Amino acid sequence: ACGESSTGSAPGGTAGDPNAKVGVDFPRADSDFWNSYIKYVPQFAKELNVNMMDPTNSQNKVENLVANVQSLQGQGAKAIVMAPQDTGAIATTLQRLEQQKIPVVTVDTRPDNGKVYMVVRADNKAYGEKACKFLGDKLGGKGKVVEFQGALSSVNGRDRSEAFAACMKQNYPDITVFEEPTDWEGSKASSALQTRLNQHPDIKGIYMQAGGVFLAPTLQVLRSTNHLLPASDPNHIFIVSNDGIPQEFESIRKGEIDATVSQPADLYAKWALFYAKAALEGKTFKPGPTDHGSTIVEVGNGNLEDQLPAPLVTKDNVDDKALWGNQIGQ
Amino acid sequence: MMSSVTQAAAGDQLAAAARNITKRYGRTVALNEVGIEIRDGESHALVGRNGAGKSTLVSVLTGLQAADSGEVTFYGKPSPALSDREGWRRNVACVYQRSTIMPALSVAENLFINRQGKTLISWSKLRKQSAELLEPFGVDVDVTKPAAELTVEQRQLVEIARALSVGAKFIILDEPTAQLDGPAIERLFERMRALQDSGITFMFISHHLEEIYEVCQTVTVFRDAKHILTAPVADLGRTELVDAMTGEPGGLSVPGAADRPSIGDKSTVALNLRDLSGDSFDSINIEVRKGEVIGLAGSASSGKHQLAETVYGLRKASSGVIEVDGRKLKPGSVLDALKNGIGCVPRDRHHQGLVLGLSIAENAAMTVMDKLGPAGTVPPKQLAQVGSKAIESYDIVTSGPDQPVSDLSGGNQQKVVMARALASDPKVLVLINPTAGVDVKSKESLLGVVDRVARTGAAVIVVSDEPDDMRVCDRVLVMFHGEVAHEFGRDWTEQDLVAAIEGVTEK
Amino acid sequence: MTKTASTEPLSPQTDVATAPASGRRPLIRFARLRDLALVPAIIVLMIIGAIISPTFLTLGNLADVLQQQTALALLVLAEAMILITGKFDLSLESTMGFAPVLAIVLVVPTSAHGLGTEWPQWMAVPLCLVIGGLIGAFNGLLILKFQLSAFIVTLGMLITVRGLHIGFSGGSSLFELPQSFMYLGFEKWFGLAASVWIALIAFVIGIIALSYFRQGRSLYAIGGNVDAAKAAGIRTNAVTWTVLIIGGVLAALAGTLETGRLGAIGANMGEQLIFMVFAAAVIGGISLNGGKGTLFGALCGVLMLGLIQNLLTLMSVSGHWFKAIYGAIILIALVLSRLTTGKAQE
Amino acid sequence: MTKTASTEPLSPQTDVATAPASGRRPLIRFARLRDLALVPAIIVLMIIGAIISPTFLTLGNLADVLQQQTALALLVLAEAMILITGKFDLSLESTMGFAPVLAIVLVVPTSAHGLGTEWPQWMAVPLCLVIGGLIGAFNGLLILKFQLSAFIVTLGMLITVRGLHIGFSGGSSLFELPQSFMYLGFEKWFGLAASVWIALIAFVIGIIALSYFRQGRSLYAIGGNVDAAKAAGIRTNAVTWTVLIIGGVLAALAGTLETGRLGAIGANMGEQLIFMVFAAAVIGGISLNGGKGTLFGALCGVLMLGLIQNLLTLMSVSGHWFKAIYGAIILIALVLSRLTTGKAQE
Ligand SMILES: Nc1ncnc2c1ncn2[C@@H]1O[C@H](COP(=O)(O)OP(=O)(O)OP(=O)(O)O)[C@@H](O)[C@H]1O
Ligand SMILES: Nc1ncnc2c1ncn2[C@@H]1O[C@H](COP(=O)(O)OP(=O)(O)OP(=O)(O)O)[C@@H](O)[C@H]1O
Ligand SMILES: O[C@H]1[C@H](O)[C@H](O)OC[C@H]1O
Ligand SMILES: [Mg+2]
Ligand SMILES: [Mg+2]
Repeated sequence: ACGESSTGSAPGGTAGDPNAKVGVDFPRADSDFWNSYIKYVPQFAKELNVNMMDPTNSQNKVENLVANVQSLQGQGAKAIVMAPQDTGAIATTLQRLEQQKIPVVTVDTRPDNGKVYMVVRADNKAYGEKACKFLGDKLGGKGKVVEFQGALSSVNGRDRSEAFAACMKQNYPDITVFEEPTDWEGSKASSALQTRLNQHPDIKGIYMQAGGVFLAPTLQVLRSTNHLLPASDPNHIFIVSNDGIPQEFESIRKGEIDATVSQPADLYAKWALFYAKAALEGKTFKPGPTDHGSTIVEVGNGNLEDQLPAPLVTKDNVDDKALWGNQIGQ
Repeated sequence: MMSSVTQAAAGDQLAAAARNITKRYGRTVALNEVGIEIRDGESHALVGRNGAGKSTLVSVLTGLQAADSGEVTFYGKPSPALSDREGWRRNVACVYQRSTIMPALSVAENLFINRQGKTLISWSKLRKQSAELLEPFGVDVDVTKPAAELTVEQRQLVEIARALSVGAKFIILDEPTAQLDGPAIERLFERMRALQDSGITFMFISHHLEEIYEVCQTVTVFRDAKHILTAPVADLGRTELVDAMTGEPGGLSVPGAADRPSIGDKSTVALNLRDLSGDSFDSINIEVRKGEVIGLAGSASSGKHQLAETVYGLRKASSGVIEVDGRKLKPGSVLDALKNGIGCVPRDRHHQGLVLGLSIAENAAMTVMDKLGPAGTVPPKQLAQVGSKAIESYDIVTSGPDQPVSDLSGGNQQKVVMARALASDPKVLVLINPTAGVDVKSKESLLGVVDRVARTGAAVIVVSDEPDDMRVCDRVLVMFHGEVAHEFGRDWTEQDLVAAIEGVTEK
Repeated sequence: MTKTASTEPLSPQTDVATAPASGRRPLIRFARLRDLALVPAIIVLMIIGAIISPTFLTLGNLADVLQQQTALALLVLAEAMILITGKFDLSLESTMGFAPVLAIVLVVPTSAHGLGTEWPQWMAVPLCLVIGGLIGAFNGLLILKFQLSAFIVTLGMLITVRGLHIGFSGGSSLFELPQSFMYLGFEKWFGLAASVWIALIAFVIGIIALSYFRQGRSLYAIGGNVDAAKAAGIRTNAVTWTVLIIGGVLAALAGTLETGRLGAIGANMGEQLIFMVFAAAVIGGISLNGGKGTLFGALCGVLMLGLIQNLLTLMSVSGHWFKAIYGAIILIALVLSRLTTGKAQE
Repeated sequence: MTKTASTEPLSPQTDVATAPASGRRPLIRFARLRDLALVPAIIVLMIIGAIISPTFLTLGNLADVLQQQTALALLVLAEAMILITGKFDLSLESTMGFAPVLAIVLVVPTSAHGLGTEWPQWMAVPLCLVIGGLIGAFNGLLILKFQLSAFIVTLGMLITVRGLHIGFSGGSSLFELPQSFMYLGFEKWFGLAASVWIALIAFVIGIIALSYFRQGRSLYAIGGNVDAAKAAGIRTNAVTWTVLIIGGVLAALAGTLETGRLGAIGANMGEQLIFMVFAAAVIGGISLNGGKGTLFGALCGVLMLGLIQNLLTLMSVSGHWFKAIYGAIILIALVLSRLTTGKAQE
């Protein structure tokens, strides 16, 4: 990969054993997005020749993640791939892993504190901005928009919410945004939307921060209140989603929603394993564009983040075969 | 208000006094300006009909409830603040009418609750002391067992032993004997007398008036929440006492079996127990004819309760047959027993007798819910009728059929249990301690009910420790160690009975 | 939980205890005073709502509140009956998610996450209800036959059944559902969501059964004192088992309605809902000790929670403080209803 | 006046013949039979673990299991005491998260999410414990003075306190923590995590207090029959209140240790833990009805859950079926312990 420097000082004491064991922890088993990731990981492990141990699953709980990492380590893992959903409470674990010279790659989220070898992520602030710009343009800078916020206890939910709010404030001050707290729960989003449509029948846009949980409930409310109108209709509600699962693409094709951000489940899996192996080989990286269309940026603490491309998908590019949502399950 | 008799001679100290006490529960006035003065060193009886307010006075005297007005003093000093539980406990110990046993805790710990030790508890010492404490009462149990495993009687004795051992100089016993058999009562009285000799003062509540004459010097009568009189026991005849309690002249007449025509062999057998064996009884053969009342007597360990409970299906027989009108009952099925016309007053009203949170009507109708309306409905009117009828027939003191049973006084609760047993017009009635805690007048009416149903042809088994309850019986069977050891006709004497119960007579 | 000495305000009768009263009050009531405890709190909420937002008192908004609460309402109905019988069921929330999932994977083709059985699509709803009933029956088996604690059995089942949900669905949301399965949760009858009618009917049946039928009354007896109920000839185990099974069926029905409302079954459908179920039931006057409370009271509890949620949404309370305010309002409502009825809670 | 009746109960050395059952039992019994119920299940788990994975029985692994369970253990200790007293506390899990957060924002600079008070850093730990105690005291106020149901009060507090946590932390994790605050959860003493020692000491103190001290024994009396306890001279409200406060302090302590272990406070620290707390306590023989169970039993419950979790991780059970298997094992363990002790559960 580009941005890679010559094989230099190894981050771990294990340099030179690219076949050492790599431990992988999955964050949860109850989300469409993560299910895709879970499917991709073993696939790319084989492709990239990574000696992956049996993966563990922390069921959305940082306590489990900590325990799982301890046990992976106990069983001989020399590099770890994880996706902490709680980005603070992993600090001590990272510190310990660093002391023991075990490189860590985090996926989807970046730790608030502690040293990791590489963060494989996409720019979640950019998600919020893209959604904001899309809606702002479609609405011509005015109107009312409902936003289903992810859990504010997750860095992703916060990044998306803050970026969306900042962008709206700066670029479209005439757009009113209703921020609905949902804790990533579809049923809360459904109730909030119903209430809001009653209060403001002239809602013009919706931003859902995770299509995996909000897509169906949103469509169902719109269907029952006769708001599911073609884009040509003056009362059409513009919807931009996030995640890029196949169902969202389906809805874009049908004209039910207008756009989504494809968060690359496939690339998350691929590059996470790639970097884990690179770490074992003792490679190091530095900021700058990569050979796979992404950029490595320095995100503080001396940590590097490979920000993978997360394209906005609209009717125009929804059939692009390169999108993971068009490959999975086919 | 206080009758002049209690104006104790000057210098005689009062161990405890309550003056002008009023206590309401909602609109029910449980105590209406009553007073009581208990002289140091005496045993003072408090009597009155069910619901007269005796237990309410007890809870005021022990600081469990504040009176709405009035004052309580101990040895001339005002009572401690309500929150100062220690202070109350130093002044007065009590056996409450409602059990204060903690079933999950060991017998030993129940005896020493909240005084297990000042610092580190020594359980072995406690065990030893517990065993000593129970010894005079003849309770032979492993004190490390949870109290839940005790019989009702043993639990009562544990409560008594505890109250007597706390070290207070004033002790209240609220119906301590209601669940005890003869010898146990005798042992209790021995202890009381010994303690009284050493300067302990007692307030004693009982519906067994003869007990009052046996252990008390002074008696106070309450009626309808009011103080009626206080007098030396020696000055008050039994009839006068009953008149004071009931408020109407005319003594008591507990119905005797002799008033009924005798049951010959001509009457058909209603209940037939053949070779019945089960928990604590063996090869029992009993026939009860229609219209016949059978008494089952025996000590606590005789197996009489277990036998009665087996008949009603509360327990399963290990072998043998129970037949009602020639039909064999399904073993261990209450439902089948009920269907075949058996009604029952279970032994412990709080355990199997009542659902305390439900109304009188609902409790009384519980066995006949299927008969109130069509298609399993329970029309409120019919339900209310069952309740009202129970209140009338058994003279229940209450504000109405929809009052929760938990608000009734102990004796009145017992009447509800009786009503429940009889609601289904049973052909066979099994009564276990039916008059426990019931006042003399009500006892008369309850036994009157027994007499009445017998006359209408029902067969009745009465299991009881009270000789009074045996008077309605045509035959009394005495059980000893699980077998019928003795049988009396209507002509038994109390002495014969006691001797048989204790197993000292020849068969 | 508390075993406080009750200080029940007594009869409307004269002031002397010895006057036995004839039943002037109705014997069985939909609701006792304590079950109406919430009415003042609900009225206060209504007034505040009307002041804060003109939308609040519109028919449309209230109809929505009702629809949003149907799943919760059905679970509360189930839980209330189970609690009255003196038992517990924590697994209802998992049943609500799993019963639809299993029913669906049995009927849809493998391409849509099906198991390959592809049973006829019309079977989806009945299957779902049966699965719910079976889960209830299994709980009953462990509780009644093995005499395990209901709390802990259903806690184990809460985890296990949610696990089966994730296992069978592969953790993903099920989107491709038979139309028949969506019907009840989506359709409107007479201008009101069908699901609201269904929940209403279920409550009416429940209230009538628990007020006017022997079997229904027996729940109170069993919950109040199971030994006394047994001694009165009530088949306590059979009744309790039936209640647990009905509970499972109602949870499955709630799952069906919720699926129709949300348009898909997420892997965490129903998650954490059990807390709200208990909140509604207990706020509504159902005792955790069994034998006490009415279904009408429980329904009031559901409505109150729904109104609070709706109000906070209309007020656009900030996401960061939403939970704190929500919890605080619940506590205030509790204190309010405690002070208006003057009755200690259990 | 003869003065025979002394407060001291009968002297221990009279000669009376029948002193039944004194010497028949083993001398030291921290736990009764039903509390040992889990020991067979734990042994079975150990054997299976040893067979399945060579790592399992290593000291390192077992030490890790212990450390991972410390927060749960302290919450279970708190909940067990509260349950024995006949009360309930659902809010412990929120307290565990919020007490550290509030303590921290009071001491750190605004740049690190602080409130601007910037109190001295050494105060963080004591402050945290005090906050925990205050939450417990507030629960006690509502439960004892307002006579609200403990279940519903603490359910309201569960939501409110979690809401305050999110509100004060702005939803983000706090990671710039004073070193003093991390010490206890991070350090090792004699080769074992300090937190393990602390939890162990807390349990030993609890076990001794509840076995050998009058005040401790009074928890059982209150939980068994509060009226009878009152009658026996126990200041039931004072004791209950104390227990609730201690519960809050223990939850805050758990939060401190967990913060040190994890290196930061996530916005959902402790979330959903309360289910596991109840599971451990009830599996360990604590009755939800109060008055029953021992702390030793509860500790066994904690260990069992920890071992199951560890075992499943070592077995690399697939994520999708993890929960189902976990739940099933809990149910099996329950049935097992039910069959080995032959005692019905409550
Ligand atoms: N907690 C309560 N709530 C409402 N009413 C009560 C309560 N306790 C007692 N009462 C009423 O107060 C009156 C007096 O009851 P109390 O228990 O003092 O009677 P008692 O003389 O002890 O009767 P018994 O001989 O049957 O024990 C009764 O009418 C009873 O119904
Ligand atoms: N009678 C009892 N009631 C309740 N708990 C008991 C009883 N006897 C023992 N225990 C329990 O058993 C444990 C220890 O009891 P044990 O008899 O071994 O005490 P001990 O320390 O040996 O006493 P001692 O100092 O008198 O020898 C305690 O935890 C206590 O809870
Ligand atoms: O972190 C989030 C993830 O990126 C996706 O959007 O689903 C919800 C969350 O898990
Ligand atoms: Mg009384
Ligand atoms: Mg010893």
